[in-house]
Amino acid sequence: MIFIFGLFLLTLLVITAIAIVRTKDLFVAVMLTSIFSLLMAANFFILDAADVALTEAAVGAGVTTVIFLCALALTDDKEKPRQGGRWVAFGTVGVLALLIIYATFDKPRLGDPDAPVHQHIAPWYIEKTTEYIDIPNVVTAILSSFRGYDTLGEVFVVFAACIGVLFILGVSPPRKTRKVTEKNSGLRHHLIPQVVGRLLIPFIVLFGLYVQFHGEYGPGGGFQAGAIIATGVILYALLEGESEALRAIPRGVLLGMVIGGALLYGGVGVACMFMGGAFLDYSVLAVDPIFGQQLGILIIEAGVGMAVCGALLAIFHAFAAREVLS
Amino acid sequence: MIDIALDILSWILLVLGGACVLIGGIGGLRLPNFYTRIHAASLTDTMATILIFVGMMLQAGLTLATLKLFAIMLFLLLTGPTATYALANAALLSGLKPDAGTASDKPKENTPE
Amino acid sequence: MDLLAHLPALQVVVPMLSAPLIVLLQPRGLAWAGATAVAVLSFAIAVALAIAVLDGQTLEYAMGGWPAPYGIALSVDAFSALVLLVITGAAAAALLAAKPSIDQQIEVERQPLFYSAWLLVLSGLVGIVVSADAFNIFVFMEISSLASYILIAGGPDRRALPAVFKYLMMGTIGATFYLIGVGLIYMMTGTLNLADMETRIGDVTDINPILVAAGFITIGLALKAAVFPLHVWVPNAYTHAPHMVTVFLAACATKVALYVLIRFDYMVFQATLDAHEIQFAMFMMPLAILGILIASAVAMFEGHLKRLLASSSIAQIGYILLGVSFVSIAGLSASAMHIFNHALAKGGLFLAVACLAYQYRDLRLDQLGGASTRMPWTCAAFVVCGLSLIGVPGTAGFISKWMLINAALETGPWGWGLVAIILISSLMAVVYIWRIIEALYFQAPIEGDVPMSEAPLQLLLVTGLVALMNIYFGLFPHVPLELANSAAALLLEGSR
Amino acid sequence: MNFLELLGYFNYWVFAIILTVGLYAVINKTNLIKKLIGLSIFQSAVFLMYITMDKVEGGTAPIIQKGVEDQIFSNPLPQVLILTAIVVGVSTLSLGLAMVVRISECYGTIEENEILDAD
Repeated sequence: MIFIFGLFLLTLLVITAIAIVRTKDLFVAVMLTSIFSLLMAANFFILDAADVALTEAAVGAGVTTVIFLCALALTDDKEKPRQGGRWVAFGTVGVLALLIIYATFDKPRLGDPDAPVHQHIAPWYIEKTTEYIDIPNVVTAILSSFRGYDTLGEVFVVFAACIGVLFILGVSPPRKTRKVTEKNSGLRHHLIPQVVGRLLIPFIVLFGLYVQFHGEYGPGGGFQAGAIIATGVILYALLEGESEALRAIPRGVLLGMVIGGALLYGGVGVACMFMGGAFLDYSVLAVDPIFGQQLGILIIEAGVGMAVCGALLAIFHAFAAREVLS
Repeated sequence: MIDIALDILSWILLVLGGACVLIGGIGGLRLPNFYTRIHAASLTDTMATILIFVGMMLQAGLTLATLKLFAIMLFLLLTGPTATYALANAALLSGLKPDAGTASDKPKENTPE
Repeated sequence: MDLLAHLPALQVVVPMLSAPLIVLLQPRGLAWAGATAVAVLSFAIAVALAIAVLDGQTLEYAMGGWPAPYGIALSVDAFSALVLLVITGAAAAALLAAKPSIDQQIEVERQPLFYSAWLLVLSGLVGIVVSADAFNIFVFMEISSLASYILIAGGPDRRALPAVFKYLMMGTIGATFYLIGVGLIYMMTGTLNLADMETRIGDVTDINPILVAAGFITIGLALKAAVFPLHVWVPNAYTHAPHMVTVFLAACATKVALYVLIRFDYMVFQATLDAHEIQFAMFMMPLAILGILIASAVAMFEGHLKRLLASSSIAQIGYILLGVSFVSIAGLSASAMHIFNHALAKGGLFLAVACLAYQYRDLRLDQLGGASTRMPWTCAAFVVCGLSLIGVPGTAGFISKWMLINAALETGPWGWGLVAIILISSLMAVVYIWRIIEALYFQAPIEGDVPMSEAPLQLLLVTGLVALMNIYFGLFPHVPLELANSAAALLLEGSR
Repeated sequence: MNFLELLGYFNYWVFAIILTVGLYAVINKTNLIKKLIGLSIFQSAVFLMYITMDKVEGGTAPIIQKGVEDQIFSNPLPQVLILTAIVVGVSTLSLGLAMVVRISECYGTIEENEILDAD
């Protein structure tokens, strides 16, 4: 049954993708991209990847769409038609598709328990997580301890994106500009969205915190939590206006969160080094290695959450607070 | 006995909810202009949501899942109509006139007279 | 664990964790000083690592204390040590010289972000080099790419923006192709560790996904490495970047992608896929030769100084690839050597360009008249580095070209043809370097308000130093040579 | 089960098609935002490939429940990798969008051919 549902979702996914490429209206394309992400998240969920589904829904369908819309507001939302060149592109990608489909015939089919993927190191993780770290969520265990170095790298990718957007948009627009008044008032004059939104924001933030600190036991963790909390604040910015949101959490605080989060993560790694272990070897943090691991994971997840939340918000503000060309 | 009754009831609700979604979808495709279309679509947000979620809660019985389902239903009931409102409001602000007589909303009608 | 054991991790961690701190150094000049100190420290670590592996041993480091296929391992051998020296050396030298040029091109309030991004590029590149885990390489590739987009976008000209956007598109496609390839291999072997992959690919019976994976990885990395014909992003990106960024990136960024390509191919595919050596040579050699010839020809007719040198970089990537495609010890050590020497030569050239650009706004060749009288030292350094790029005996460039010719002769009857191509392209290099020298020395001085003075001392000293190193390593190439030879031995040993 | 076997490949085909569609948009479209949208579709396709391989028949999400024996878990490793890749994707995207905004300010257009004509 669930496989048939999967079939249905995948077909929808393909249709959405084609519709995105075909439409000339960028606004429509962005909204369809959001739907695409949501479908993708549903797909991930039925493929047993709860953590990934949560991330894709929060990041892909939520934050990305908002950033896209902010960028569209600063540019142009119609695509101009072009002629020619299409067959070259068709040819290139056609060859690519055939190549991949050719490769699929030797791949293990979906769900095959004997596939090599499920043989070598994956069972080790599932087996040893209880022994070494003793938290229920294996994904969190791998993410923050077994492959914690990757995650550190990822936090720095987010950091790079954040300083990149601040750097690139740090130049004031070249021509004379004016601010759009609508932008600063948000939806304050619209009673219904405001009331409902205000009602929801505390719960969104609460859910974010739950995801943050429940990450060891269920789906979730720093990334998802950071993205969800960021969504809550973005909702606030949409309702109350950009400047209100900035007054609540100023830019400096956001940048501080990014820097602090990244340094917190790295600092734990360095602390491990000083206490006699390898970089990011949390076992040395406490007398009991298992407790040390859990402590380390708790701290670095907090660092990840801070960094991601701060970075996404800083990026959002960099776009949203930019003046529109008159 | 009561189990079977609950089961039947929940399936009736689920099927009704599914029908509402279907009607909403058809309405979204077939109705003539923007406002009537979001009217149809809002059926999915409200009626269908209630029916399907109550049906699923009956399936789940008195467990944690029911509580979660209730929370999700509440969330959807709050956000769905708000989104519809915001959509209609945005359309109105951008100059699309609600007019029962018009057959469709081709661009020429979008300009206020 | 003592400090030496931690060095492979520190090499990455030091610049990485300094990057956020640099953002906080708002007062004027402090960000530059901090970043420079960190880059010099990284260079010191790289030197220490190079000394440690000079006798041919490999340093391993288990991140988080987890054993290799389960956790992420770092490994430093002679080849990585050589590339590490190039990267950290380029970053440190460019930063030491950078201040006047950067002050001229980037607003003071944006500088802390800029230097922070610089350190991120550095940590990303060294992270790629020391990593022994396929997915980890992807993560660090993205750190270095994102940060280098930032650096290039700092260019003062608006044309930097479309250039860097194109780079972003192609770079992301390249990285995603790499990711697909890694995914396919992971699907068939169940591991992400490079060494472990090699042992397990041998057991795979259905080889098609592995072949497709090899294709994806090669194309993806070739995109990142600007291998002809996937080089289209290079000329604009290098031309419109801030001058010091060009120095840094031209010296090492594309070579790191090439490093991964070489490492992946030799460590994973050569030993496990039937007849892979021949296929590899058959695909790579024509691309390398075409790249050398066409890019050199383009450089011969190019009118803009930086764009000319960027074209020449593509040709040099061709040389490195040519040596690799011989699949022999001599070829590989020639390539490794050329990675080092080209970084010296091209880094020096772009440093001299930065000196010129300090006084000359317009870098088209016909606008550079009279430079030799205005800036004699800069022009002298330029000539020395130019000679090294051509491969004149007595300069560093000669060593690697000589090694490449020897390696080509080893390949059998085709060898003489290859030697002819190398010689022809060297003649082409003579032509395009001569065009610049003619512009600098023999062209009538242009009218206008170009100041009659040299570049700032800081910039000039580093440029001169790099030019002298070109000569020094041309006369005493023992250290890089030893590293290159043992790198080649290691790579080929891995493939047998 | 034959049908399931076919479905197992269907996931990979969808991966191939979405990848193709995304890459087509990147290559063929001149609008820079459309290119970025294509890029994000292209990356999503890769996510789908990784997540497809983690599924085990009868498996559940890899969260160990105490006291329950004989659970089959889907492979957690690809999920971890894709968590990372998703965040990398959104970072690239936001950086790209920042560039598009600047390009639009400097050139007054976000069509690639018009930008090329402008210089």
